[in-house]
Amino acid sequence: MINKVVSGADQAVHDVTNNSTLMLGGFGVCGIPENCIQALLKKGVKGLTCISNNAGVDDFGIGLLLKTRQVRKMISSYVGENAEFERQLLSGELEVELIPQGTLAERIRAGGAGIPAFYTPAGVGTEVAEGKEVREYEGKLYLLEQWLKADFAIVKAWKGDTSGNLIYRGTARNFNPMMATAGKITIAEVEELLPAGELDPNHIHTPGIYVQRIFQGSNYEKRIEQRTIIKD
Amino acid sequence: MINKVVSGADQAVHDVTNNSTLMLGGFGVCGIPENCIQALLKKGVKGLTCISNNAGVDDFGIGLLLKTRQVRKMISSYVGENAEFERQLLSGELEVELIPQGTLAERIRAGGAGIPAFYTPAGVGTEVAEGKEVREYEGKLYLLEQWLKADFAIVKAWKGDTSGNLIYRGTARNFNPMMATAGKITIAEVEELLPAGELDPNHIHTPGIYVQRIFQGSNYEKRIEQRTIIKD
Amino acid sequence: MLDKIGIAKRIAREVRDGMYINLGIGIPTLVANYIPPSLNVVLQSENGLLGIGPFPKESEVDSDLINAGKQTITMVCGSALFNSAESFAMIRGGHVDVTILGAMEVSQDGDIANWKVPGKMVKGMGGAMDLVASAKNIIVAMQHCSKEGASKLLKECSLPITGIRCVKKIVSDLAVLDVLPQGGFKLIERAPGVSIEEIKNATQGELIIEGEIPEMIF
Amino acid sequence: MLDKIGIAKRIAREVRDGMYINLGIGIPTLVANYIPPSLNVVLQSENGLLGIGPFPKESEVDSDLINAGKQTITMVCGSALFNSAESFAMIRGGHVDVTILGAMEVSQDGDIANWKVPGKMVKGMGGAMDLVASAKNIIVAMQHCSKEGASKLLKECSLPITGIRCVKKIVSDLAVLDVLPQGGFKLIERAPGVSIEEIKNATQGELIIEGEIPEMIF
Repeated sequence: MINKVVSGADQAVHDVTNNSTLMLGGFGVCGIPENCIQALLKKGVKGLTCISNNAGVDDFGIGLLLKTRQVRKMISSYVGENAEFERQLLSGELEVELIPQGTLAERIRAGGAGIPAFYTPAGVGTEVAEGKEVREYEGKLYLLEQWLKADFAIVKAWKGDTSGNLIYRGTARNFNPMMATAGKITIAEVEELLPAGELDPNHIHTPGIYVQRIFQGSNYEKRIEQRTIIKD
Repeated sequence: MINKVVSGADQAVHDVTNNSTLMLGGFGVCGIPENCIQALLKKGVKGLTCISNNAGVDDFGIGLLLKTRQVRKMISSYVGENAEFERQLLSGELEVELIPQGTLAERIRAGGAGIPAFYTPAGVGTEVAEGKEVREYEGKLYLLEQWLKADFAIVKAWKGDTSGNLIYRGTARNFNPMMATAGKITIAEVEELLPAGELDPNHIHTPGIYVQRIFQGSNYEKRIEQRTIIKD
Repeated sequence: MLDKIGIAKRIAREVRDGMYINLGIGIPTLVANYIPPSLNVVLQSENGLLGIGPFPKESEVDSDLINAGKQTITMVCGSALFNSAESFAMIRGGHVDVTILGAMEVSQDGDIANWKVPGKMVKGMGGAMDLVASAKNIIVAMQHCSKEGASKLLKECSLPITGIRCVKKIVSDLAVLDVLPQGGFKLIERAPGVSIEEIKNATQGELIIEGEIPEMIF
Repeated sequence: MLDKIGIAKRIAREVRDGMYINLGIGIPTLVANYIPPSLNVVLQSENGLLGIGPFPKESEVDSDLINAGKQTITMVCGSALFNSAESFAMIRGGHVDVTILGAMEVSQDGDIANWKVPGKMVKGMGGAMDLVASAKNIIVAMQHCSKEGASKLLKECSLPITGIRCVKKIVSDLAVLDVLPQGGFKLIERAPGVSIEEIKNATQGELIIEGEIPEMIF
């Protein structure tokens, strides 16, 4: 088997340059590549275009890269509660492209699957449809949407093996598997890195063919945005 | 949880009528719904359109339904070695539509995913492209292909639970998961049927939402087409 | 008049045995609390889960298990996890039976506006555009009028819309209304203590009243 | 002249460390036997497996584990299983580095014909059209001429084609040739004992010969 292991986050992102397009896995701050975000902060690359469903919070996740003004453009479905984000957006420092969540997920899948365009009903008749082709199938209208690809896809998994196979956990899976397919270089950070052969081939969510670099991350905070509980 | 369990194959296919369109999972005779094929034979419905990657062999799989002339049309990527099939095709009794395997898989996925059409490079410049729209993306040509759906999708899984969640095994997975999403009614036969909660939610290949009927099959032959071995 | 809980309770009556349901943020989330336990239904969370359970106990909190509102949750027995593309394939493919969500405005043709207010910070549509463009049955939970008393059930939406001709039913603080395929809000029930006159005055779009309109009984 | 095993051995030399490879039925399947064990490569089977191992022992035979030729196989350590849509997503998306397959004809522009002979029973294209339309690097294993002595390396294919402008390299019983982006078969190596003259006579399409053409050494 092909060995994809790198020493850590710094080595994994060593060739990310200014003005790169990155995909970053996660929904809210659930399932985000915490270690790689820290390494990008440290590296200080600027002018990034980040494709990510959300933009983190003020002091965690992609919010950290916003604070240091490393991000030029966000491509997201929902940019949530983030005061610094709002300030940069209103001042024109930050560009934002909003895409319906299902269209975003499917465009990323299409990027990885070699499908340049597909029809979807989401956004028909809304401002999302502006400038897009519309076509009717079986009496319903659909928009033509194109694939999304990135220079680097940075994903977070639960378990991984040395040949790059990945298994996610719970709803931390979210956008990670599609993004893993759509990067020219795909970097995976995992909570537990195992020798090839330790993961059941039948349970693998992301086959290793999509992953160029893998490492075991550390010090995961795994922050919770909305801690909703009932009494014990 | 919603209970999808039916008593067996006969009940599962009770409302399949003449001239229905069926999707049947499997690659060659690996991962085919053996019990439902037997029930369709017994039921004797005719004029079926079968969407299946292959057409079985003379005395097993879909080959059985061909022998009894229950199939009007096959939609497949490769129809293999089947003498009766060849006879019916040459005599004009059977209609065959051949589709590139990846396009077939993606058209079925699209049918389940509400995507009426997508672009794919497979078949550009060949007779498969006749009458289809061609468009260029990033310097490469692509064909527009449409979704495929069926009245009934009949799939075979390894393990399933009462709420219709499915796990496949090995390469018996193949077309089964996509087909499960693309039937108006999806019928799953499984080697082992378990109470809801017995399958790890993280390992499920087909979520129960796609499955309307499930039962534990019996007497699986699981025939091998090419028994290739090395010396012990 | 119905309060938020009243709206949630009334919507819960629309739920049928065997349904797969997507609940939006806000009042729709509350609906889950009022679905009779005798009904077997499955709640879908568009971030990748079928089978949302109650909020966790402190000891059960799992940062890898959240709903689309980013709240910590649990899973019920028989759940399934999947990625975001699969989740929206499920939604877009019409496998989710009913979507319940909030709205700022609904038009008499069933258009819905619920994602953007000009002049205010735009946070994004999230999954709402996919949901309203895809679901077979869309029920909206909303206030009939703005705080200033302006109707939100309109001839045409004034806000940027989320989807066209998609809303099937509205449960507001004043009434239950069906949005007819040919257009128009058909009054089905009055909220307790609300007169037909009040509903007429609060509805700018075409209101259709046929026969006796019963008052809801809880 | 090379026999089938010779062709397979020569193609195996094109394999580089770290490659993901799809092998077609026939001679391409044999290539796996001659890849040096020092190279880490992964074989993809389009019916849903990355990491094809050797054929099983009698005691290891598993009816749920076959390759695209429907032969029983084993899995190597670190394998992954997936469905057919995912498998072709992998192929179409350019993640498989090289595809090795057989051909009935190849044109000097890189068109390939390998699925249909008019007048004969048509069995279908299987995954061949997807593979040739998608792979970054396509190597063809074929006989240079038909049994009747007619060239199969042509100006234009005479049979119905499987894909256009896709073949990068040909290993035949007579020679190794690159198909140039601007068109033409560029002779790279001669099979043992085969003269340039023989290759010229066996090639109907444009043959490009520059400098000394070495004979293969095994």
